[in-house]
Amino acid sequence: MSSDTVLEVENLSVDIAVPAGTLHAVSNLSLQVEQGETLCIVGESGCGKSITSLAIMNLLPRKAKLTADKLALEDRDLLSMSESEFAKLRGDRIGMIFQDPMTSLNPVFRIGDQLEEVYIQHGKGGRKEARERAEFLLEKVGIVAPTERLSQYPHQLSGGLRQRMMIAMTLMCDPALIIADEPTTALDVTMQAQTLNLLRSLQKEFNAGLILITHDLGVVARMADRVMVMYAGRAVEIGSAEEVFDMPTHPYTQGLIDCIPVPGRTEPGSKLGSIRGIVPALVGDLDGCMFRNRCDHVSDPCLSGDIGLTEISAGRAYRCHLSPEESKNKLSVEGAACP
Amino acid sequence: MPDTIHPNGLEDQVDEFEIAVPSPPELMRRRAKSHRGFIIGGSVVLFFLAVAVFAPVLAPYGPYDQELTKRLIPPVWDAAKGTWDHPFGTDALGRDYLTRLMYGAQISLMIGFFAAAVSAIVGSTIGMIGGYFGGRVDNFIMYLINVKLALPGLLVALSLVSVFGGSILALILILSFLFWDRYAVVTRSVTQQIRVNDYITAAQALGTSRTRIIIGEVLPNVMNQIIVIASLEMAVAIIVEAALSFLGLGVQPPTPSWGLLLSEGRSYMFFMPYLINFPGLAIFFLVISINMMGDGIRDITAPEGRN
Amino acid sequence: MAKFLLHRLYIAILVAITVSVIAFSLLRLSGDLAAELAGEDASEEEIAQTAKQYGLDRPLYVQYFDWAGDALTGDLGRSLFTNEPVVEMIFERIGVTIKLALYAIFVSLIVAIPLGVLASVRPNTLIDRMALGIAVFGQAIPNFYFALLLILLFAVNLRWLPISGNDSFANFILPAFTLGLGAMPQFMRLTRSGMLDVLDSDFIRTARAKGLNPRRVLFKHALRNAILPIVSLMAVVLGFLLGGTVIIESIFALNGVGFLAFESIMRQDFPVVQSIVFILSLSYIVLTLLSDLINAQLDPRIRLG
Amino acid sequence: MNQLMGQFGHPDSDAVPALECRNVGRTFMIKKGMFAEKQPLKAVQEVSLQVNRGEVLAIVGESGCGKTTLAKMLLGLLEPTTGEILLDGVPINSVSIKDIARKVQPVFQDPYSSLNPRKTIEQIISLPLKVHEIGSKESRRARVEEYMRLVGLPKRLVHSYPNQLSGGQRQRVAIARALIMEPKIVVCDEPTSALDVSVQAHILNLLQDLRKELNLTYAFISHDLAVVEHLADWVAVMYLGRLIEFGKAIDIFNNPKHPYTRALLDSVLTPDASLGLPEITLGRGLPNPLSPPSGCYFHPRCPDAKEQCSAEQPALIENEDRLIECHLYK
Repeated sequence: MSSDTVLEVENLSVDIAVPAGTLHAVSNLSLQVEQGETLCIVGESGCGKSITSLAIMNLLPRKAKLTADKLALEDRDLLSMSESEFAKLRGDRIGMIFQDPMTSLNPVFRIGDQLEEVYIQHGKGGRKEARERAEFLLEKVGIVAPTERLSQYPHQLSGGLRQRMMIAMTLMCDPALIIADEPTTALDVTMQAQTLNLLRSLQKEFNAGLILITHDLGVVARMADRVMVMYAGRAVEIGSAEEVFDMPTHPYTQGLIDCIPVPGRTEPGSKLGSIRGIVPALVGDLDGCMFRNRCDHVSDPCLSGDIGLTEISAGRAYRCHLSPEESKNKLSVEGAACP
Repeated sequence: MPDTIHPNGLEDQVDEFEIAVPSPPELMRRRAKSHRGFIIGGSVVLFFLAVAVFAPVLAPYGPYDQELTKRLIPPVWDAAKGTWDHPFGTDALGRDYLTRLMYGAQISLMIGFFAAAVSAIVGSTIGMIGGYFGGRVDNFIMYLINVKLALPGLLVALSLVSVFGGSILALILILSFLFWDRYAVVTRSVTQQIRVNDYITAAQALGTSRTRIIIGEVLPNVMNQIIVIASLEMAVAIIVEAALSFLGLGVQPPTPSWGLLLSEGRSYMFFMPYLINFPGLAIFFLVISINMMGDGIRDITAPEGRN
Repeated sequence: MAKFLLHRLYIAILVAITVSVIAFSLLRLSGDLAAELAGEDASEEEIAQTAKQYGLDRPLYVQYFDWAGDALTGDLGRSLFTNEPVVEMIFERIGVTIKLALYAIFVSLIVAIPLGVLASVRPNTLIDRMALGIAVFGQAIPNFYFALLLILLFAVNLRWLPISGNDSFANFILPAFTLGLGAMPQFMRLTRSGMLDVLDSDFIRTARAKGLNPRRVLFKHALRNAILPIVSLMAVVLGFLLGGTVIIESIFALNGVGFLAFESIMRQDFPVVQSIVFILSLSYIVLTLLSDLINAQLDPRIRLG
Repeated sequence: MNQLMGQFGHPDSDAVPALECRNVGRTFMIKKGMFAEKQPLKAVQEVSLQVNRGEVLAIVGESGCGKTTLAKMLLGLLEPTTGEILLDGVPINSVSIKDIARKVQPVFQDPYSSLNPRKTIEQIISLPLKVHEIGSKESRRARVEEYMRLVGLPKRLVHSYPNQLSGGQRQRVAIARALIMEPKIVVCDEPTSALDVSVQAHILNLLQDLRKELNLTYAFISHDLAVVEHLADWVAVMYLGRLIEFGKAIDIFNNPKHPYTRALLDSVLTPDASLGLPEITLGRGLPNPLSPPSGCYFHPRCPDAKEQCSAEQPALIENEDRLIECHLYK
């Protein structure tokens, strides 16, 4: 692993006890994030993308059980850490931005207190330095009159502003890794692009790794250096943004791309591509390809056993029995049928 | 009517990954079966109910039968004086204590149930109306609730009982007056949450009358809460009835209300503690089992996702 | 903030007026006042005479305004039984009742809040079950029975505490404990469920993601939010306790307002009952106003909204 | 204004539009506190638009732009404070809510809150028939099954409860409930924005098919311009309660004129990895609708604002192929 690697995860699994049995929310997931790199994790609801982020943050609900071969942040082994050691890293080396800016800030404390307490808690300095840092970052996230804003309460701010506060808060201690879980889903479209721009430019400026979790393929395409597509708790396709969007190798990825109307590409009024069937419930013993009930290319090997990741090139892999050539032929033909 | 449009994928066959999600009634049945508190509480309540209903058959004596020669006989486990003729002993007038206790269950359950039911109907109606209509109607209902909360309930009840007397009907009505506000507060806030749901808007967009929306769409979603409160309020009503009778302002002697038994036994409690312990424990066990049942109902009917 | 409080004040005044009407009519409900005043053997004529003398022949609303006007100047009439001014009777005794209510609420809070917090932090563990058990017990045991049991145990068998009277602190221990146990379950449950809700909220996840230490998350970020409804409940319970002392004060012969109320009801002394109802209602209204004020201070959404 | 609408846009305007808004506005009186003066909140102002039978009218804009208020007025749930709404040329306020219900029905955004969790699918879909006292119990049952088939719901779900259905299936139930009254117009309020991508495509395809099959008119409220481009014949762009641009979808997407429309279109993130993030120069967020800016409501965020824009409110004028409210166009 190179010295620039911020986060390394190998074979991460998360099991959650539910009344019906064990829910395999995440299975054998591996990923790594480099300094200054953006990894987008994309998938639909229930695919395990948010659980993955909580697992990395060690913020999983009590009922969830985490196992992994390796979980390392800046070469520090997270698996062997006690909760109190881990807490020292959270907010310091690793920060997180949540989906709903309206509920993610504590309503009874001033914005300034909430920003400064991260800084003070992690021993970066006293109240005065914390205040200076907060004002500096508020200017960075494009907030005019930062001093006044810091003395306000969350309910006095709009959603867009609150999300910027969250971004500023994660940057208080200059983290190596930022995890953003659907950071713009709750925002208006015009605020979305601005917020994403801000997040990206600050991430590059602070040279932090960024894991961006989203269901929006548009956001992924525009933000990602690398993409990981998740389905049913598994990574089904990994690669650079160009590779994944221009030449998807997994039928699910192809299906997703076909599903969305794209101005200038899909014919208005035409039928959109779609994926039939339902998402599997991940309870009990899982066997075979999880996508087989929705896939048009099912053959015997899909029905049982473990389908491993096939690596095409460095950093490019997919989880399907189709060979790269097969997938290229079959999927591109299908893609052509849906203009 | 047009031909069927083939909707891309949703065939009538069951997908191999489809798992059976239980319907709300089925889910409740399953939870009820495995809820220990509910089962235990429910069984004890049923036991008390059976005793109350079949008291005339089960009880060894009549509730008012006195035998002055057999006063203050201790329970059967008192080795010296106990007798199987009166397993729970007798009171100061020589009445069989077990019999009195069994008939007491009738009074407690009847007053508790009807007080909870009447206040449920009144309170929930008020609450749903306030929650659904909002605005001035709601302001008025909030004002009513505030007035009710401000009044010292027990004191007002005591005064009313002293004015209107301690007939069972009067007690039921006075206790209902004491308890309607909890239903109103809860149903009001639940209705406010329900009102903003799109299925209410959809019903409105059909031109459904407001009464129909409240009864047909809102009530089924509030019903669980009403039942939960009702069980808890029934327990409180039983205690309050006993308290009123204990103070001599509730059911009048010689009616065998548990509160009255306690009050009568109080003079002898230093020497014959069973005279207060039997009725006291009877109230305690009935109330605790109703509470367990109520807590059980709350868990059983809770929406999914909460433990 | 000012608007919020003004609004609350407006409602409070409205409620106070209504309560005064109800208290007033309580007296009228109790029967023919003139007949009572005139004495048992009074003739029709004497009763009519008495009615005229006390102004009871006037229309009810006139009598109400008369009464309300007197009440505003601190005159709540005289007891039918002792002929003492009611205000004096009440103020002689209210200290005992306030003391008892405060002790009781102290007892219940000191048990309920730590227990509720612990139970919420460790749901479905032994401590949670214990807390629930205590709450269920407190809810189910009739306080008059519990009081008798305490008397039997601590006053009769152990002889540690006095059975009745109101001279020393020791007199208050058993009644305060009895009342406190009754109020405790509500606080316990509200603390537990409030904390569970707050601990489940997004901003607590944010606080944990910031790496704050768990104690700070719990006591600063969570409890501060969960305390808001507890403050409101405190006002309600305190008001309730003031009125709920009737039974306990009678059992322990504590000479407070509750005992006075009980005695007055028993001897049909309705001017006293009426006044106690009115004063207890007023104190409830003031208490809830106070709790609103405290909540507004604690919650910037109200303070600045 | 009415005259303007008459001349504008519809070469085949001999036909009476299925839905027409004439100068529609709705003001709410907002009271902040017991003694405060009521303040007017102009949720919708001077909206004029029309759509013909079988066409899709998209109403787009950000949250707080008044599109939901407009939708409620179209459904007869709110009365306009100014102007009038016509269904097939008949003013909506001249008929009862039940008559409106026979012509216009809604499909909502959130398939979880739009179905009563305590009722079975059959009860939910048949509610319109029951409220309007149509048919016997058996005939209602048959009709429910017919419409379930139409929207692609398997028959076995007839006695299921909403919690047993997937998001997509629930939205199909909502559509069946809307269609069982055989309305001419369906008001779709963000019908797919709560759904997963793969499910969204199913529902959009279904809505398309149903429109063709039943000759339905849609008022389609959305903030997703990619979906709007795909579906709509006409587009109305709203900002802070005002209609700022209205025209044929194809014209608006090819040549957006209003600076706000342009910004909205720029904000669409197509899944194209070769493009970076767009620079949006709107600056700050939406102003407070209780005290909207002077002049043109959009001028504080407008990159092309002139002096005139802060002083004078532009009027909705006809400009070539569309209606527009902006000082840049004459």
